[in-house]
Amino acid sequence: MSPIWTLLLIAIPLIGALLVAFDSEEGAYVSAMRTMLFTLIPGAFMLWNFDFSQGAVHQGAASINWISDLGLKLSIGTDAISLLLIILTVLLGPIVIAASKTAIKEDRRKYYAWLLVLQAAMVGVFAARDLMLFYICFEFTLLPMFILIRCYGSTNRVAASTKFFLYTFTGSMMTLAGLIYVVYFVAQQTGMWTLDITTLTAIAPRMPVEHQAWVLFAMLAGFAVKVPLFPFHTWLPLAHTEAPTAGSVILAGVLLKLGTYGILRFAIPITPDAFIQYAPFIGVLSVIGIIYAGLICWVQEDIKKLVAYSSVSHLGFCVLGLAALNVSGLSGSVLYMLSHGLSTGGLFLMIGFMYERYHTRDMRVVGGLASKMPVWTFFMVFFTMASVGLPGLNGFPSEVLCLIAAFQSDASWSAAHEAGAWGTTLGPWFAVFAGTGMVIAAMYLLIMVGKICFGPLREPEDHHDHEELPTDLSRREIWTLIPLAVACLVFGLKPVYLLDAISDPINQTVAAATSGQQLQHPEHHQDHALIETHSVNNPMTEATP
Amino acid sequence: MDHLLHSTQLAQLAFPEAVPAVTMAHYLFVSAAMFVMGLIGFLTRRNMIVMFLCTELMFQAAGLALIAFGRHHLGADGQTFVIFVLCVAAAEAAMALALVVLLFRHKETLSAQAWKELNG
Amino acid sequence: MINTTFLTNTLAMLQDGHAVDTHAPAVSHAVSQASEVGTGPKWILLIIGLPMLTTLLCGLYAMLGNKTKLPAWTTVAGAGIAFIATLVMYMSFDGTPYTVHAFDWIQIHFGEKSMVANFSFYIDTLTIYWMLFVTGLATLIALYASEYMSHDLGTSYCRFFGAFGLFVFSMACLVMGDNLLMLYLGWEGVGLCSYLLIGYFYKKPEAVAAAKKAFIVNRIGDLGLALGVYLTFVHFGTLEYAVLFSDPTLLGYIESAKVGNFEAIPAIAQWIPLLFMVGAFGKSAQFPLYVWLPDAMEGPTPVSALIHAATMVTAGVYLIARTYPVFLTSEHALPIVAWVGTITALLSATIAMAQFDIKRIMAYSTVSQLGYMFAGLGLLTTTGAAFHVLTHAFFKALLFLACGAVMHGFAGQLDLRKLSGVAWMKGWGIVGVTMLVGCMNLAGLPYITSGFYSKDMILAEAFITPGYAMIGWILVFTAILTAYYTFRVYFRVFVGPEHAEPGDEHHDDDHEFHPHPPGWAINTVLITLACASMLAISLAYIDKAEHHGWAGSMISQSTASFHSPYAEAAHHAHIEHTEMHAVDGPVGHAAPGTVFGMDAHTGMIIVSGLGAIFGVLVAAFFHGPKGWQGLFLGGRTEAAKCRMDSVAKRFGPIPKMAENKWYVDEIYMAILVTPLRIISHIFHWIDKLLIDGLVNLFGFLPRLLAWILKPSQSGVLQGYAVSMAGGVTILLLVVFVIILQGGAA
Amino acid sequence: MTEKLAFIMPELILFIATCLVMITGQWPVRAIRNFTPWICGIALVLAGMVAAMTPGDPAALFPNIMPYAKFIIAAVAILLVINLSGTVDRELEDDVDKGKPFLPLRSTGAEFYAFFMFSITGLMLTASADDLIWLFLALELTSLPTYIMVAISTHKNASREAAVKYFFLGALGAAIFLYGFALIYGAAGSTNLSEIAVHFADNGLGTIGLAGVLIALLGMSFKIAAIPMHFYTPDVYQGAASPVSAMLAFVPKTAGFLAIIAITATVGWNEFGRLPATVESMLWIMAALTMFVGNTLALLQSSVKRMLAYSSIAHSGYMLVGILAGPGPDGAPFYRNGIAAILFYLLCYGVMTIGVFAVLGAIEKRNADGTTSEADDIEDLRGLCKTHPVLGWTVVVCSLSMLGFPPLLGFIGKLGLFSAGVSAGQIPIVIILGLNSAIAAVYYLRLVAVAYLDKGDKPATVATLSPYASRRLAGVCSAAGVVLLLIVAQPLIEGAHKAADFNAPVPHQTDHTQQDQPAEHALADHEE
Repeated sequence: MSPIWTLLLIAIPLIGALLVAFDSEEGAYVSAMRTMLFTLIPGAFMLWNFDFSQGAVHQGAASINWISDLGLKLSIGTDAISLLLIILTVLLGPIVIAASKTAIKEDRRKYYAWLLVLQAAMVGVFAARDLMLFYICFEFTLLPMFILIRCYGSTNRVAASTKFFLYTFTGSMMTLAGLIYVVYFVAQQTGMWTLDITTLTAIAPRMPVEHQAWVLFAMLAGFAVKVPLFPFHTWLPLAHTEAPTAGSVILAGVLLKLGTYGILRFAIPITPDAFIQYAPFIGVLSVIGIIYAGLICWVQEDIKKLVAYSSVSHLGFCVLGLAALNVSGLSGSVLYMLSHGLSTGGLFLMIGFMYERYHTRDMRVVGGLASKMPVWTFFMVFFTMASVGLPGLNGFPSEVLCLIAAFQSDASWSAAHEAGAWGTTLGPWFAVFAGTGMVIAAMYLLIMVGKICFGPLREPEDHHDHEELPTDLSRREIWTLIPLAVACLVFGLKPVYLLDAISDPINQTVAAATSGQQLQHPEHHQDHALIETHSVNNPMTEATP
Repeated sequence: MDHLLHSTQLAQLAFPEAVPAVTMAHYLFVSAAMFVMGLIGFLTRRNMIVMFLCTELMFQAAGLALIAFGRHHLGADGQTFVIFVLCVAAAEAAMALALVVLLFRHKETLSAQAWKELNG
Repeated sequence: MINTTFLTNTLAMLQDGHAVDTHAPAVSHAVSQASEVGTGPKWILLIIGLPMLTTLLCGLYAMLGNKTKLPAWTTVAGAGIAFIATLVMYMSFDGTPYTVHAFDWIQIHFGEKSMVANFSFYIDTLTIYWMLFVTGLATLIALYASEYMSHDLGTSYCRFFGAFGLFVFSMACLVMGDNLLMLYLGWEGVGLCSYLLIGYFYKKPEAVAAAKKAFIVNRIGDLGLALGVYLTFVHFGTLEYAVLFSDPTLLGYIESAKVGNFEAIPAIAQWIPLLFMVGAFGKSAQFPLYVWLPDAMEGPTPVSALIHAATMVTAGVYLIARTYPVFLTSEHALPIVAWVGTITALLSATIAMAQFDIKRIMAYSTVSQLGYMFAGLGLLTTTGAAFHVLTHAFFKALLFLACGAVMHGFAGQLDLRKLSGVAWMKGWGIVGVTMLVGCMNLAGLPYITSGFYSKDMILAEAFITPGYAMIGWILVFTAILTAYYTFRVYFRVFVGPEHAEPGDEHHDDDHEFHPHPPGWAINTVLITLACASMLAISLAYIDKAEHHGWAGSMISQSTASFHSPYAEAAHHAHIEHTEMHAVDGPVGHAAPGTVFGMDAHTGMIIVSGLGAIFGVLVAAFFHGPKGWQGLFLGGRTEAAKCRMDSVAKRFGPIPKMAENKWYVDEIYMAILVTPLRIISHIFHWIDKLLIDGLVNLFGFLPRLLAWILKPSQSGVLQGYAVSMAGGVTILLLVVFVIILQGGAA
Repeated sequence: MTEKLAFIMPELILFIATCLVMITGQWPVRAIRNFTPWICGIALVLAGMVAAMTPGDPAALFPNIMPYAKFIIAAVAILLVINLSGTVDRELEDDVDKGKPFLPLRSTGAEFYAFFMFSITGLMLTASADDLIWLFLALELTSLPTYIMVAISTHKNASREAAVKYFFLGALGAAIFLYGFALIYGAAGSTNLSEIAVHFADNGLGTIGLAGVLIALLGMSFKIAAIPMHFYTPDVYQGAASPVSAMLAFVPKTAGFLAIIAITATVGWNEFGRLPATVESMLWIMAALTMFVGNTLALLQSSVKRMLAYSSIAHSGYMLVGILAGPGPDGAPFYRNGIAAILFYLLCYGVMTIGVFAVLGAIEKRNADGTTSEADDIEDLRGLCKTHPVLGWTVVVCSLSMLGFPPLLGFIGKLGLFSAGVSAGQIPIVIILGLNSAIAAVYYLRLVAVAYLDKGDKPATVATLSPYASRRLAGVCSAAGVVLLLIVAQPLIEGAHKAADFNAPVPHQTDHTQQDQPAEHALADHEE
């Protein structure tokens, strides 16, 4: 696969952003839409040309030296996982643009331009093969989102945007320090200051485990805030409720995944031993998050806040799967990264459409819309069910895999004593408690649907029909939703496509990460010279038991 | 401290006819005292001219130390340095007086306290 | 630079390292799949596909704004063809189970192992048995609904039949799926459909609440099922029945279970059935998770008949029957099942006695009958349970549909105090007769009803299996109560002086009320079902190869069959000691229990037969009208008054409590929901104040520091000078302190 | 001695230009007066080019620091000149336009530019200082002119107050580090930095030497506006005209850091790349406190100039991390070399900060009574991207860069400091640096938000362009620099790396005998 497609995916939105910025206020929407649709072409080509039999190989690799003294390269390349995430991003692009057509009334150029820039940055994050390039894109996504919330959010937007920016920025400064330490360590080992992720992940695990622990915490400081993992989640409901619809969709769809992606791509391969050591801790946090956030959802009156908290709860499963650190777990959570974006993104779209018509998100004021907006209700129920984790829709396979992973990670529970031969030791209780999340999710989501869709019709007193929009969903809005709905169905009925695609990289990650398990010798805790000798007779290959 | 004590003996060897009590340490003490006096004056006095004089005092304290050390090391560097210090001090004096005049024209007072609009 | 060379080696090794480990498993999995079950013809997929197709078509109709009965006919056709296909499947079944592969669903491979859950179907006699009545009843009830729902043609009509088709599809997946995840898919799918159909009248808050309750309570059960499924995979390493039931580990467990040596079985394995059980309790409305079913009657009657009486609620029975081998490995699972079933049966029967809403009465009777089935399962007679499922499906559907007809005719009137002598009204004859048939079956009148035979199998088993006699007696008592409340309904509503007050459901077409008797569709369905439930008797006799008749033979060919050593013993009159020991069973010795010295079956025929008749007579005495209609016992002259009214007073508050379902809902509300909600509120505030508060506090610290530092910028020259000099001094002091500490320069 | 002239060629060029400027600045002919800034500019360009070509001094502790340091000084100084031009004599020139005769006595242009050039010359001399005396003179030459420039930059009392504070406290600071120099000389017996270094390497710092070094460093903390001598900064920056503030942000800071590098170099970093515990601990405390004080106090400011003043304090704190990290072992790569990081960061900081100051100078606040006054309050920047997009975007880009937002120049600079700190094992201070970047984000984001994002409830008093087109040019140039220097970052960093290679003093073996030499001399004198 040639790198040109990836480059185009980054370049087209940027160029488009410029065009939009200098376009007329009215033409902004059209040209932004055009750009996003253009990006579908390279996206499709990537998908088409990608050799899934070599899923673990980073294909379409390209690299330009930028600042060699700092090891900075502009190097890109995608393996199956990043490819799928890129595709998700590209898919969401046109959708969010379409969703903003009537919602955004003034300052359209700025809005669409930054949306496009954000698109490019997100693709960059997933495509980056250079640590700093990753970090740069990772950080850069903050700015457009900050602007979207700050300028186009609702009443409390200033506080929300500031909190969002500062919280995540603070976290990622720690991450930067941690990553630089890793690079420095590798430089000591290999004598070259490289930011190439492959090299880093190959050498870095030689760190003594307590250094790994520090690095792990430093990385988590950034990634856990981004996910967000309990108790670092408080920025999310605020940001989600204040953000414009498109913002919420992107936030839920892609930006949150940067955190889990970071854990998958950096925390696990770079500090495997520490990760295995602290996995129960991470698992506990995620389980608490699942239940805690779920229960909070139950008492929300603001429907958008409810969905926001629900995605905190859902991503708990995702992190739990990562913490299990076995194949099913990682597959599950990668699947979750993909599917959560669709279902929750869909819910945010639904809410956005309702908000445009009623200008309130309070379920005490508005409700029983089924009689007035049947189509809207249909999609609402659909996406709710998807996010409840109904089998046959996208939420289910990932949830199952994450929970099974938690069980599996305790070897003693298998008759053959091999199912859990890999991974950390979370054990069944994690799965049991996380499982209650299913019930809670059903509870709050159905209550939400019951209030907002069913029962007698409730509308705000001063409600009058929207001047441009019909009572029920307009054709454009329906076409905005259909791709998501279809994707939900496909993911639900044929997750095997995705699972096969990501199987190689995930097996490799797990193998590499867990090969160190039996190598936790005391001399690991001594200075570099010893590690040197030690890690030479520590090939990463005796991985798969 | 070792080579300091050592050097006091040297000083005595150098000037047997000089007052035996006057040693390197004394010079340093005097210069330090001057410096501190200058500092205290600078901190306590309000009159800008006096304050400037205090800074001069501190400069000269340093100068004294330089000379003492120069003599101790029997090199010309110290003295040379002092010449330059004096020049600079003179330059500063010129500048200071100009500045003080300028300020006095605007506030009819020499008190440094008069200038505190900018704060926070 | 040894490091770099090492690096390259490492990377190289990494590459082929993974190349080895990922491509192997697919093969090994294929091998395990191919073992001992054949693959079947693809046309079987029709049974799954057609209902889905009808759903899609209904959706299409809705989009096109169809206003005719087309959706109904589509659904009837779809379900009908599915039924025929099932029949063909039954005819062509040669005794060896086989799987039909639709498409891959979930597969992950790690190391040598792999997790496979495909969208494919496992056909054996148990599946066929279930599918036969599921599709059959679906067809009939769709036909019935075509008329019953006729008053809201249009989108809602499409919505109804769309959900209907989706239900049949999910039920088919549940029953036919070849792995536990498929079962789970169907399981959740039927849950969804029941949610959608209970909430069909979405403008009624009660309907919405009931739907929500149904789904959520079911989800609690589902959690159990889900965990069970995961645990099965983690423990046995597979999800597919074909592999699971031939898994040597499992077989080993069963052997040791047969000889009562449960220590040999790891506790984890014994947990699996307990978790499945929870799921079954949820779906089949067993105590303590039964509360959703009565409320579910908010849905349209056909729904209640199909989903909440005949098919979906029997999914729990199916689950246990399907995974019976797993259940055998647990020391406690089956006894618990038996007892829970019994308690449920009794409890709901008592509630049913005190209800006035005839549909509710039927709902509680359903719960009660399901209790019987669970007791049967727990008593090691899957046959009995399965047979009762079948007969119950017929007569309970019949009863519901008859009640539905009444409801439909009298504008939603369901209160048995406000209706009387319906059978004598013009055009209601068929309803009256078929209702009678249904009641007789439910009451289990001896010899003439199929309900009697199926119930008898269970009761008898209770006495045959030692240690369960208590259950037996409770169930017999329950049978009497059942007969009573069933005929209470019949005597009150269908015979006696003609009287009818309209209900509150006025349709747009008729503003002044006139009862409109059922049309041809409803009548046909009622008659068919009546005949079916009578003919079902024969199933107990034909195919005597099994001593439990056709049902028995069907079950015994499937994995659900477990020949209870006692049943065996009871069957062969003469027992030799060798055999006795050969058939040592879970409870130890294989001496079949007896009733009054008689062999249990005969004993039960007498006891339960008499009990049923007694119950009917009591009902007649208290509720029956004067004259022959009341079997010359009753004395009711007008609709609302009967002997019971005065008697009930004697019991003080008890009838009231029974009428209020023993306040179980309230208790749940008090001890579960309210506390949880309070906790949620607490969490909400913790989140607002504590966690977010901490975040804001950290955000505030710099500002605080700034406020502390601000005075240092006083703007006074001397002030600055002092601070500078002070700072210099302090720093110097600090450093010299450090020197004194010994950190010398 | 004459070969040293080769090193100070750029300074000589600047000096000649200075003399020219003194004349042309007073010239009665308008055109020639207006040509004055051009002379400065051309001289700086020449100086820069010459500097780039000047050889290194192998004897010095940092043999190659001169060319690079002088080059970036010249480069930034050009920006400063563009920004400064036309700052003074505004009323006078207006009168001349009205037909009044040109009064040389009233004009301050000549002094202003001359002083500026002197200051830059001093700065360059600081870079080439290899001797305490030289260093002292260079530092004074750098700062003395700035006192006057502050005073005459505007006709408001604010500038005068700024000047008085700056001058007196500056004198205090100078006195302090002079005393430090004296002690160093006393301890080492030489004013030549290399020899001092050798001496310290041979027989330790000793109490006097230590005291000297510490006091000198503390005194110089005035120049870089670091704890404990930062107090003057906000007042002075606010009082002076914004172009002068911009100059103050760069020139004395650079001088200070060059001096600090020189002084710490005499103490030297040990084989683990650490300073002596005492010096290290003091610098550590200074760095940490400086960051926190600067960033936190900046949060409270509504005056942009004050805010930038505090941010410049904070940036000094950041750069001190580089000093702590030190140049690393011999031939250490860039990522390990804190000094290189500082040199590069100075360039980045100069460019970024001048951008914002230039914009401040380029707009004016229209008061209620129709008069205009210098824009200072953050509200004056509101909606700048709408009214004057170019200036607005300059503010946005430069403040994002100062916030260290990737991938802008500030981020690359900070990256250098981060990696140097981490690889020198200074993890805690690096984490503090990270935290402070986060704190700083608050007020930089305020700048961005005001200029670009927030509408504001009431229609803000729209800022008008000030008559100095040159300042707009300066702003745009620095904004462009922030972006474009990314492309050429590699050569710049290479330069910085080359400039910062440290030849550690080689201890003499025979020194212990040498120590007694003075004694023998003394005896000899005595016997004569």
